[in-house]
Amino acid sequence: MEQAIDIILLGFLVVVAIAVVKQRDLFASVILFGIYSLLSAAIFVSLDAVDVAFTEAAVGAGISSILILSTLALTSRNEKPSSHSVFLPLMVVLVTGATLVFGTLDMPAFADPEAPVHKHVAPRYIQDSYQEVGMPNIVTSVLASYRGYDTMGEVVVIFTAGVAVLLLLSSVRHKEDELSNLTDLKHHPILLNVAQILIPIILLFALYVQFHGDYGPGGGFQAGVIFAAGFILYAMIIGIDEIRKTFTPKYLHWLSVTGVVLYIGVGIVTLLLGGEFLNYNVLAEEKLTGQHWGIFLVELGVGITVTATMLSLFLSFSEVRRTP
Amino acid sequence: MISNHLPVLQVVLPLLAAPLCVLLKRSSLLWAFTLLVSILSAVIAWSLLQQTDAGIISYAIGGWAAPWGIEYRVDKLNAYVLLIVTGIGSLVMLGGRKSIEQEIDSKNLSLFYTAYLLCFAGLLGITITGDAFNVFVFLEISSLSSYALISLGRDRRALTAAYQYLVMGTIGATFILIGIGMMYMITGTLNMHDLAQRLPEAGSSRTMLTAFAFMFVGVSLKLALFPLHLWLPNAYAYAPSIVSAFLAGTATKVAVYVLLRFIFTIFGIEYAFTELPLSAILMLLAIAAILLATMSAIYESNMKRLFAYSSVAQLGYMVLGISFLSVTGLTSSLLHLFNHALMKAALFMALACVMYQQGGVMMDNLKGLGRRMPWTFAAIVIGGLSLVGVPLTVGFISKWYLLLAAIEAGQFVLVAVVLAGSLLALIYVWKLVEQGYFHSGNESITRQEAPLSMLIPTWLLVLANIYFGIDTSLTISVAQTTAEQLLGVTQ
Amino acid sequence: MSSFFDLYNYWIFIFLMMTGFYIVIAQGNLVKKIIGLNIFQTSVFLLYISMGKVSGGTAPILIEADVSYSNPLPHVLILTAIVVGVATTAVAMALIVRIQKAYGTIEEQEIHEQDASL
Amino acid sequence: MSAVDLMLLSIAIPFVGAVLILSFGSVRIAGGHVREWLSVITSIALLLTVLPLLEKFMQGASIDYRMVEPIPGIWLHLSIEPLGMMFACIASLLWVVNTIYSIGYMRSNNEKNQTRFYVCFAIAIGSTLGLAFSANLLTLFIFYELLSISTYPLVAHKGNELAKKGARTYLAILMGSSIGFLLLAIIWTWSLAGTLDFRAGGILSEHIGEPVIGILLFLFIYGIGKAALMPLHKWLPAAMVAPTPVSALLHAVAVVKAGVFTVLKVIIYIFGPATLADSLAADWIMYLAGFSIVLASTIALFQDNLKRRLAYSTISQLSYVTIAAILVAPFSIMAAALHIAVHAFGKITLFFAAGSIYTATHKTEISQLKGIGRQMPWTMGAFAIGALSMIGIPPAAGFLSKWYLLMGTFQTQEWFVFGVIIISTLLNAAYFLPILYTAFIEKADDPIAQGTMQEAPLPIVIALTITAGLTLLLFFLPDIPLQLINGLPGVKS
Repeated sequence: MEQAIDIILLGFLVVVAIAVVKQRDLFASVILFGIYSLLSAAIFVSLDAVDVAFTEAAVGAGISSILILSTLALTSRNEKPSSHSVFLPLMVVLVTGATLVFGTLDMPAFADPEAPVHKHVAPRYIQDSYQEVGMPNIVTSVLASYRGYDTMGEVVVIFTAGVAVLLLLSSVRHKEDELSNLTDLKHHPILLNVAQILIPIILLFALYVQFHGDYGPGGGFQAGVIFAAGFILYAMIIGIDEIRKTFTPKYLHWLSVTGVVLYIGVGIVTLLLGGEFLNYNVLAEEKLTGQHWGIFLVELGVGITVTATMLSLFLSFSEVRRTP
Repeated sequence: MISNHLPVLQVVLPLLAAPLCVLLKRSSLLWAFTLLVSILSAVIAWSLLQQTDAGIISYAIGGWAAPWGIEYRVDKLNAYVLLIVTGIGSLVMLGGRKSIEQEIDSKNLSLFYTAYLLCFAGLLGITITGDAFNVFVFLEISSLSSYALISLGRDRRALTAAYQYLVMGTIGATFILIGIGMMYMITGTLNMHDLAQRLPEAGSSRTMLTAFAFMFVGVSLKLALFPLHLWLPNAYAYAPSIVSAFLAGTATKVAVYVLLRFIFTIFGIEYAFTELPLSAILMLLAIAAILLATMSAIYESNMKRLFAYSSVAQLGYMVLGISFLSVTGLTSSLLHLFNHALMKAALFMALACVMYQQGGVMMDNLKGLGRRMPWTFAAIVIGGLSLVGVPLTVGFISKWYLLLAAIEAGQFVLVAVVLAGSLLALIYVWKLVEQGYFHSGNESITRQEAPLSMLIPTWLLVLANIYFGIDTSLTISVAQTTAEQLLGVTQ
Repeated sequence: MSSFFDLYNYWIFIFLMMTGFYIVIAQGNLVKKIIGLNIFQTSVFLLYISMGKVSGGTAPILIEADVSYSNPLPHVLILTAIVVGVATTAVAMALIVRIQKAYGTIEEQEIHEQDASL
Repeated sequence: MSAVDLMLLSIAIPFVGAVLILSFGSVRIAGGHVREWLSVITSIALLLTVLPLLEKFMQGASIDYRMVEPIPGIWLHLSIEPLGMMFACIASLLWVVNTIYSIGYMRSNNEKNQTRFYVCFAIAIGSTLGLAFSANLLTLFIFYELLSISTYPLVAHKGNELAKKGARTYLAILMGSSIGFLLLAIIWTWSLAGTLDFRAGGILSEHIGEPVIGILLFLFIYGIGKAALMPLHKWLPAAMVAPTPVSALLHAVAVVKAGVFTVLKVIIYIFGPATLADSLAADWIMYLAGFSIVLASTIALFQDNLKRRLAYSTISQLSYVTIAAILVAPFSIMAAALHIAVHAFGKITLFFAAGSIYTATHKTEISQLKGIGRQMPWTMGAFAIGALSMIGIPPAAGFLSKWYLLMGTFQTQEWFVFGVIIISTLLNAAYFLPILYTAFIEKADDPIAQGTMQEAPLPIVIALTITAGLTLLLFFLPDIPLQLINGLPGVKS
């Protein structure tokens, strides 16, 4: 049964991917990509990667699609037929693909529990993380503690993207006073009502995801994306002006800086307390309490930066002048 | 106490400084702050290099021992690269203020410095880490910030250059990701040191070969190894002057470092050179890079593009040195890593001066420049001579070792290629000299030298080009011991 | 050598990766390229996650019962990679918007023509 | 002051002079520009440093100084041996004369960029001194390249298309050969011998066998493009676009002398006479040099442009040095060393005369020179002495080196070389004597100019008189150079 679902999902993926190649309407391509992302998320679930599925759904199908759609709104919707020669790309792709297939031939069988990946490094996470970190969700333990430094890097990546987009779009943005006349969807009663009910729930859920990541799937990143999604929904349906007034660019910027600084700051504090960078054990008398605090704080940092940056990205794109 | 934490501070310092830039608005403060951070980083790098005399430094981030946690692992090789990146970064920043104020919108200044520091920290992070996946993360930090930095160039082609770089760079990063995944699949670990021990145990397999291939192509894209260099000329040409200077001096050097690390440390010489014909592949690519890129440089009329093509060729020299698989060859590559950083930083800084005064860096802007901006133009000439490999410059030392390696290997075709490359370089350097000094009808030109704040750092770099061409005790000893370490030759 | 049924998962992912890769290098629309890049990356993520799967395993969230868990490490890596992906997409989109403003088009070929005609 | 200090000082003086000229050169003072005074002072200071140095050296002082070690095992290392001492004396002596001449020439011809001219000139002299005192190949190579680079702006001086083109050829051949061949030969030598020091008896003898000897020898001989062995001679005629003082610098004071000096050093101290004595490759070089001598002389015969004829004469004279060196007999090495000095004095006189004619009458072609001997007796008198020296007729110094060379051919029984010398002497006579005939015997086309004295400015006349005098003096008093040359390894056997 499980395998059948898998095969169906994979089949869909293949169909969608080919459709994207063929599709000339960019809007359709984006939607197809959203579908591709959602299907992937489903496969992630079937592969036991619930956190990843969660993130992929929120990011791939959510934020990425919104960003691309915002861009399409500012550029053009249709792709022009390309007069590129197909031969060279095709050869490159075939060679690359063939190399990869060649590489798989010696790979351990799919889901083989004896594969090397399951025999080294990972067993310790599974067996000892509860004693060492004190979190039921091993992914959170690894993400925020064992490999907490990668996650710090990840927050910085998001921050970097925020900075990059602000830098890029600053010259083409509306002035403050020109912004009020942007359209919104306030006049669709159904949308409006649904949104009014949904948005508080979304925000509440985001809070839950933020603070429940220790026990179940989720964490700062997913929560941040959901938070941002809630506000973006509000902006699109009820009114972008209020969002803009609440979250001024400066404020958002400060928020995303705060998140990054919070994360790195935790590391600095651990340094000052005599531990290694991001060694949460030294944050409290009890090691596990220290881990708990450390993870709580860094996840908060992640959540703040992600929320602020995502919102800032959306607002930046929405404020681009339409006339060239 | 602080000396124990230097490895992590090396990266965290600029990383923390980056968002803090937002607090500052005044241009002078931003500049001073960034400069301070760069210099402190250089001090850290220098003391790390000293510490490596006592052996490899390992720092377990989060207190988790490798391979479960992420390890920072500093040996001579990466301490040396860290020093290059921070040293060049400091000097470029020292002279950068005016150029940045002129070329970057004043309202974007805080963000510009933020992005610059992020890029700086990203490059340091790639270099210092002992964890394969951590390389990917910091690679992306440096890449994303450099896309943004490049796009800030005044010419609209800066945008397309940044986009092209983004696409190529992301493909490269994804290839690296695939490679890391496959290595992980074979061994179950991400720690480089651990990988180095477990990969040979796993025995060579098709998966390993594929992992190698993808890592190699991915890194080569970042390295702009011929023929994957197409993004580089435009990216360097249209970026703001200071960004070009910084990236030309550092980014590709870090990529070469990653290549060395993964060939020599992770996969090991045995695998890469005995079981795979890597030597031959590297040689061929290097030859093509040296000859073809130099030819492109000769026909280029935009100075920044010219020197960007020359960078592609110079990377060829470094790769050629690696391909000999000898202490001398590797020494030459490592020397050139340092020396080329000095040359290109000096040249691009000088071009920043030209840009500042002339508003362009086309051949036409050089007419009579020897009179108009004598100091700047002299810097360009000395930098150019260093590229050619004239004695008393760093370029000569690199070339000496590279030729020695080729002669020792009995590869006289490669000797010819290296020499031909130098002679071709002489042609494009001479084009500049003629334009600057011997352009007729330049008698009426008035002097318009660049401000001292830019000239002094440029000349510091130029003098470094000469100093390290004469007193090589630091560079050669580090390069040689590192080469011996990488090759497992102990003396 | 493993048999077909052990590996078909990987092969499908490889096909998907290559589809995305093909879009990036063969198609001329700047937005379309980024969509391709996203498909490419998402498929790589699938490959990664699939190697962490343990048959009969369950999501790596500790429960009392004695069960086997899938490998959490690839999940962590891919969480990071997804974030990197969206960050790249955001920067790419901002670049595209700027290119549209500067050139009036987002077709690679038309941009090249404009640059060449200078 | 110790001998080492004098040596360092002698290299430093021209460079310091260059910096001073660059800084203050454009300032005008009474009687001209500061750069002229500075040049004269610097050149005299140099001569006054080199002469005591020569004295100390003749007294047997060992003069050796290591600076830094840019490549582990290879120092930037200076030390003085007889050949270098002789070369330094020639260069510093002629620089003084050439400076006086330059002032006259550059002023009269209203040349532009004079500050750059004097700066580059000083740097070129400094490089020459450094080259002369180099104790190993790397040090020599550095100064060799510095000399190429610093003379480039002199050749391109006029800045017009023709000058740029000539200078491009100049640089392309000199740097092309030095980077392409010489550097390779040096690195190869290093990898074979583990040292680059100039040592009596050579450093390669124990390390190489026949095919490598040949390849290395070719790389060296053709790597030293400044020695202008055909077919790498094109840069000399190309460089004729330069002002005459520069031609004098190239042909007499520094550049070509540096070339043949390096050839000699390589043969004596790197290969060692013993290694080359029975090498087949050495024979080949000998034939090529002989060919070069005859061919260049033949080409000179057909040049109407005076400076071009002189240029081809230089090419052929340089190959005298090469051919003498490659014979590696005691007398021939003496001849090679002595010819460096002899040719320097003779050729500088000839160029000074050519420049003098140009300055006074703006004539450049031999066919325009009818009757000029009466118009410019000093100039043409000096020219005659120079020409006699080139042909090898006493009492000009050229006779001496030719004599020793012939002795060398007897010693080695190389009748080919003997023949070459005889033919070339005839050719030399054939292309120099007609000039004298045209100048002194034929009547000028323009009767008004006939009989009126119209000499060049005084500094020019003084300069060429001095060099002509030196050419004669050297014939009568060859003691100092001969004493130095006798100190060379391989001469006193």
